[in-house]
Amino acid sequence: MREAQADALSADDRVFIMGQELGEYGGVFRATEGLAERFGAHRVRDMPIAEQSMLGAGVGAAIMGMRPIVEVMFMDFIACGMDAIVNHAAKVGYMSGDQMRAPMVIRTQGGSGTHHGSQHSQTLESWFLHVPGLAVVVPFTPSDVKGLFKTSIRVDHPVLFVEHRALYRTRGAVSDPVEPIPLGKGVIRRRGDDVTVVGIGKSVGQAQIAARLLEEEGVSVEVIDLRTLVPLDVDLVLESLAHTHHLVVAHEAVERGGWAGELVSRVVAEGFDELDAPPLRAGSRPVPVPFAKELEAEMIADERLIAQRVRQALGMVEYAP
Amino acid sequence: MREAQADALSADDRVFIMGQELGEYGGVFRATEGLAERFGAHRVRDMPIAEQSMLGAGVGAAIMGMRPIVEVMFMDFIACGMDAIVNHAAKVGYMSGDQMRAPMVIRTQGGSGTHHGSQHSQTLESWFLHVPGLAVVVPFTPSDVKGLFKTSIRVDHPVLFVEHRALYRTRGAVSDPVEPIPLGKGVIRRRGDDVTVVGIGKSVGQAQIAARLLEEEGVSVEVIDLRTLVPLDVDLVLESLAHTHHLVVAHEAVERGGWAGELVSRVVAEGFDELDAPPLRAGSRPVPVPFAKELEAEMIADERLIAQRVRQALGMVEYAP
Amino acid sequence: MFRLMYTIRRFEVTMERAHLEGELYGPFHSSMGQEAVSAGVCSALRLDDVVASTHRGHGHAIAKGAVLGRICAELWGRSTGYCQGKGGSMHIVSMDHGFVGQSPIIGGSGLLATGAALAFDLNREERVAVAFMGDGAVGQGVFHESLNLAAIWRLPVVFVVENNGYAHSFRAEQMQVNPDIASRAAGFGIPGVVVDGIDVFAVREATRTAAARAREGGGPSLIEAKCYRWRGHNLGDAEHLYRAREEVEEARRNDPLERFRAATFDLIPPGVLEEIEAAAEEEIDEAVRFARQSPPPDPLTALEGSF
Amino acid sequence: MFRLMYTIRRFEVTMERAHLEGELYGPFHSSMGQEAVSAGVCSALRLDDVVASTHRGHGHAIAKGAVLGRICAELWGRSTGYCQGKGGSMHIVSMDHGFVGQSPIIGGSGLLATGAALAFDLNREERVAVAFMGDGAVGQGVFHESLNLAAIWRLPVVFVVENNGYAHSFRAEQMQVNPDIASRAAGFGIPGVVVDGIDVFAVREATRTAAARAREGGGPSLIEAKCYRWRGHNLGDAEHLYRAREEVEEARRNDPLERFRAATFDLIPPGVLEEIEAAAEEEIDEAVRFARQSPPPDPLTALEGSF
Ligand SMILES: Cc1ncc(C[n+]2csc(CCOP(=O)(O)OP(=O)(O)O)c2C)c(N)n1
Ligand SMILES: Cc1ncc(C[n+]2csc(CCOP(=O)(O)OP(=O)(O)O)c2C)c(N)n1
Ligand SMILES: [Mg+2]
Ligand SMILES: [Mg+2]
Repeated sequence: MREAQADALSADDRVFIMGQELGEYGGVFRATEGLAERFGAHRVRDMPIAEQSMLGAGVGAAIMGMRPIVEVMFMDFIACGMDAIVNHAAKVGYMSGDQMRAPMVIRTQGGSGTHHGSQHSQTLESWFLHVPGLAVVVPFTPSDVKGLFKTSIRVDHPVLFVEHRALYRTRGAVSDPVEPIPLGKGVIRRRGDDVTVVGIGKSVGQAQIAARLLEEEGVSVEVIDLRTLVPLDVDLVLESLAHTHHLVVAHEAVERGGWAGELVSRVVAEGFDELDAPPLRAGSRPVPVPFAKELEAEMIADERLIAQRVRQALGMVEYAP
Repeated sequence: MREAQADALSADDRVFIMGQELGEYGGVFRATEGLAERFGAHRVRDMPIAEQSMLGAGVGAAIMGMRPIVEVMFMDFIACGMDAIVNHAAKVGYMSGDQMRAPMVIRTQGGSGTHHGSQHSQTLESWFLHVPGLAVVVPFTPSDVKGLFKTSIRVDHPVLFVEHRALYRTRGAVSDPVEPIPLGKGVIRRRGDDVTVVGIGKSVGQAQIAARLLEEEGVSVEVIDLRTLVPLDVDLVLESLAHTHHLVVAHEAVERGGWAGELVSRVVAEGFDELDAPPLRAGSRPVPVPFAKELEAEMIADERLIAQRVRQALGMVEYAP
Repeated sequence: MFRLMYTIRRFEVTMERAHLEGELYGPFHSSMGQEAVSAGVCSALRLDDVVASTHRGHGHAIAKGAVLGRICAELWGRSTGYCQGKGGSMHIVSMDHGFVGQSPIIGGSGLLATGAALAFDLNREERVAVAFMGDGAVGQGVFHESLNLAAIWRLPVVFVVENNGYAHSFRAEQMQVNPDIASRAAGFGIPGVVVDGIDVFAVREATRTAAARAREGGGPSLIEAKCYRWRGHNLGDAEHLYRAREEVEEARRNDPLERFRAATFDLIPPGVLEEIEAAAEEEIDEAVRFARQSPPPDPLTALEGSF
Repeated sequence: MFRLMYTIRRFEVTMERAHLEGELYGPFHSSMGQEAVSAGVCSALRLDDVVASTHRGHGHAIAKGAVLGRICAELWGRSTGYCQGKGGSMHIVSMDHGFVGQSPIIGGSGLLATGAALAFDLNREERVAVAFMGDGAVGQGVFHESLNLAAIWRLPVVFVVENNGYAHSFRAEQMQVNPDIASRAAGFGIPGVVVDGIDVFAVREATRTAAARAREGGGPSLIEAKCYRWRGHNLGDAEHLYRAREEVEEARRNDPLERFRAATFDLIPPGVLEEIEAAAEEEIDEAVRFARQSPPPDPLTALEGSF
C-alpha cells in the first residue's frame, strides 16, 4: 500500500493524501510511513479528527482538479463522514451534468479479528453498492492492491478502496512496474469442478482455506476473487457456474443486506438455468461484533461457515440459515 | 401520522419529539401540527439543523429511559447523522450486555416525485437492513401508519420508520382505537394466481396499479405488502409462492444493493423448489435522482417497470436488466 | 453592482411567476431581499475565484457571472441548462464562472469551499474560495469543522454567513445563545465581522478585506451579513405560522436596491439606472425565451455519467 | 480521592502487565497520568449523576464507582463482565453507577451526555450529565453541536475536555489555532474554564461549580483540564515517532498522586495513605482473581440482544 501511494504521489502532482496519523506517524497501519518526509507535509496532510470535513474537503479539492487520497482510519468512522461521500462525492459529477468530476480515492479498512469491539470492527462496503456514483474496490493480494490502486487513482470518479486489517501483513510477489488492473474484472484464484465460491478481500483467503478442507471431503471448489464490487463482474461468475452449477457467496459483512444478496439476485436473474441448487450466502450473523473471542467466533463468517455452506449447496447436509 | 404521534405523547410520558420545523410550524409535512401547543414546546422540540447531535441526543435520552421520536426531515439527511444511528443507537444495547436499551423511533421520509434533485430524493432504507440492532418499518396505508407506529414506540429497540412523501395525502379508513400491528408481519393486499409482487410503502400502491394493468393482459397478480423490512416476513412470501411460483420484488430504491436482493436471496435459499422461473427485481437504475421530469421517469422504478418485470418473470417477454 | 442586484431581483420575480403559473416545478427558494450580499461579495472577487452556494443560490450564481439563459434552462429542466436538466434550482453549477455548485445539504457549501481552497493552497495559486451559507448552517457540526480546517491550514476561504433571520421557521435566536454568528470565529482564531447585508458597499468592502487577506496567505475569515428574507422559505411556505406580515413589511422598507439608489443619488446621472433596469429586463426575457425554446433532455441521458 | 487515584493508577499498571503477558487481548488505552481528572470530576458528582466516557475510560469508570471485579472480567472477556464480554475495554457500562458508557467514536460521549441531560430536563430531575472527552474531540463537528444544543436548551451537562496534549500522535497545537480549548465556549454563550488537571482539588472545585450551576438550571459548562498522557496512545504505540522520551519524563515529574501527597502532607497522618494503598492493591488483586476464575461467555449469547 505504501508503495502504491508513493507511486501515485510521484506520478501525478495532483495527488495528495489526507488522514489522521499520516505524517510523523506514518499511518496506524504504516501505509504512509516515510511519505510525509519524502513528499512534504503539504501533500501528506495530517488531519484533526473530523471525518465529514476531511472527506468533504476532499470533494472540494477534487472538483478543482486534484486527486485526493483520503484515509478513514476505521471503516466504522465512515458513518461520521457519510454525507460527504454519499451526498457529495458520489453525486456532484452527475448533478452538474458532467461539468465537474470528483476523482478521489477513499481508503479505509475494516473487519474483525483484533477485538476492537462493535464500533471498530464493521465491514460496511455493501452500503456503497447502493450509492450510485462510487466504485468499490476490495483487493486481496498485495499485487492487486497495487494494480487496483493504480487504476483507482486515475479513474475520473470517486473510488472506495477497502483494505482488511488482517491483510496488512500479507506478503506476496509484486511485479515491478505494476500494471494497472481494470475495475470490474474478477479472477479465478483456484480451479474446481463442483461449486463456485465467490469472495472479496479476506474472504477469498478464507474460501481458499475452505476449499482445502473440502478437498479432503472429495469436493472440488472453484474460488473467484471479484476484486471490485462496483463494477461487479457477474459474467465471470456466470461462466464459472456454467461449469460448476453451484454457488456460494462469502463475505465477512453481516449477511442480511450484504452485497452477496446483489450477486445472488443477478446470478439468479441471468443464469437461473445453470443452477442445479439454490445459491447460498456465507455472511456474518445479524448482531454487532462483540468483544470476547468466543462470541466473535460465533457470529463472524469464516472458513468453517463457508465450508458448511458449500456442503449445504451440494446437498451434503441440509440448509439452515 | 399526526394522530399516531399525539396518541403516543398522551399515552406515555416518556415520549417526546425532536426535529426541525416541528413546533410553530408543525412539520414540513404537517405531521406534528398542533402538537407543540397541546403538549408543550419541551415535549415537541424544535431543533437547530444538526442531525448528528439530534439523533445522538436521542440515544442519550433513550438510554436514560425516555422514548424519543426523532424526525429527520429528508431521508437524504440521514447521511449527516449516520454515526448516531449506526454506531450508537443500533449498538449501545447489545454492547452493554443489555444493561441499557435505546428505544427510539427515527421518523423520516424519502423518495422521488417532487423534483427536489439528487440530494433530496433518495430512498435509503436498504442500508439499515445491514445494520443489526434496528427495526425498519415502511408503512403503506394510513391505518398501518398508526398501527405500526403504536408498536414502534413501544418496542425496546430503535426503529427506523420511513414514510413516503407521496403518501402524506393518502386517505383511508383508520379504526379507532387502532390496534398495534406486530413488526415482521406482512399482509396480502390483493389475491392472485400467476405471480407474487412484493413491495413496501409506495411500491405497494404501484404494484396494485401494475396488477390492474396486467389483469387486462390476463395475468393475475398477488400483491404482498411487507410493512417491515426488519424483521422480514419471508414466510408470507414463501406461502404465496407455493401458490404462484413466480416472484417480482419492487422498490423505488436503486436496484443495485437494495433490499430486494436480500429477499430474493432468502427466497431462493429457502424456497428454490417452488420457483418456476427466476425471481426478478424492479428497482431504480443506478444513478442519482435527476431533476428534470423526463430524466426522473427514465430511472425511477414505477408501475410500468413492475408490470414489465412481471411479464419477464412469466416469460411473456425476454428479461433484460 | 446595481445591474447585478436588479437582475437578481427581477430574476426571482420572474421565476416565481413562472412557478406560480405552473411552468416550473420543484422547490423554489427566492433570494429576494438578499441581493446586496450576492452582489457585494461577488463583485469583490476575481473571475478565477470560486463560490460555493446553498439551496438559496440563484443570486450567487448570477452575481458570479453565470449566464442567465442557461440558469433559466436548468430551472426549466431543459437540455441546454447548465446541468442538462440533472440539477435544477438547487444545483446550478457553472465551472466557467467559478460557480462550483450549490449544496442544499445545510453546511455542505463550507466543505466544498474549504476543499477548493485546499487545492489552491497545494497548487500555490492565488485564488480565493467563498462559501455562502445561511444562518442555519451554524447549527451544523461541519460548519465548525470547516472553520477549523481552514484556520489551521491558513486556507484562502471566506465564509459568508447570510443571516437572514430565519432558518425556515426557526429564528436565529432560537438556534444559538450568542446571536452574533461572527462570534464563533474567535474560538478558531480567525477574524469574524458583522456587516450590514443591506448595504452592498459594506459587503463588498468586507469581502475585499477578507479576500485580500486570504490571497496573501493570511487564512480564512468569517463574515456575517445581516439581512432579511423577503419571501417565505420556499414557494408555498406557510409563513404566517411563524412571522407576522407586519414584520416582513417593516423589513422590506430596508430595500438593498433603494439603499443603493439613495447612496448614489448624487453620483449617478438621472436615467442611468433606468437604462440598466431596462437592459436587465431584456436579458431576463431573452433568457426565459431561450429556456422555453430549448428541448427537454433525452431521457436516456439520465443513465449516463455515474459509476 | 487518593484511594480513587491510586486505584486507577494500580489498575492501569496491572492491566497493562496482563496485556503484555498475553492474558488480555484487544486495544488498551491507559489513563495513567490523568487520574486527577477522573477522581476530581467524579468526586464532585452525586451517585445518580451520570458520566459518559471515551476509549480511555477505565479511570472514569472506576471513579464513578463501577465494581473493579466486573470491569476486570469485562476486560478478560468473561461472562461476569459488565457487558458479559460483549463490550471490552472500550465499552464498559455500569448503569447501577451512572456510568452510561464509553464511546470510542471521538465526540460520541458528548452526544450521550447531552441526551441524558435532555432526559433529566424533560423529567425535571436535578441530575447532571458529564461528558469526558479528549482534546481530539474538539476537531469533530459533533463536539460543537453538543455544546450548542446544551446551551440553547440550558441542559445540565458538564463537558470535561481532558487535554492530555495529544490525540494519538497529533499535538493539540496542530489541531487548532487557539490552543485553549475552553475558548470555544464563548461562541456558544456558555462558561469555559481551564483547570490544572494534575491538581485533583482544582478539578473537583471546577466540577462542583459547573455541576451546581447545571443543577440550578444554569445550563452547561466546558472545563478544560490540562494534563499529560504518560503512556503511548495505546499499548504498542510507536511513541518515539512523535515525542521524545525526555518530554515524557519531564511531564511525569508532575505526578497527580505526588501532588496530592504534597498538598496533604500536613493534614494526613503518616501511614494512612499507605494503608489506603494496601487496601486498593488488595481490591485489585481480588478483582483479577474474580475475572480469571469467571467462565467465558456461552458463545450462543453472541446472537442475542439485537434486532
Ligand atoms: C442537512 C440538512 N438538514 C435540513 C435541511 C432542511 N432545510 C432546508 S433549508 C433549511 C433552513 C436553512 O436555513 P438557513 O441556513 O438560514 O438558510 P436560508 O433558508 O435562510 O437561506 C432547512 C432546515 C437541509 N436542507 N439539510
Ligand atoms: C470518529 C473517530 N475518528 C478517529 C478515531 C481514531 N482515534 C482513536 S483515539 C484517537 C485520538 C483521540 O485523541 P483524544 O481525543 O485527545 O483522546 P486521548 O487519546 O488523548 O485520550 C483517534 C484519532 C476514532 N476513534 N473515532
Ligand atoms: Mg437563514
Ligand atoms: Mg488527547
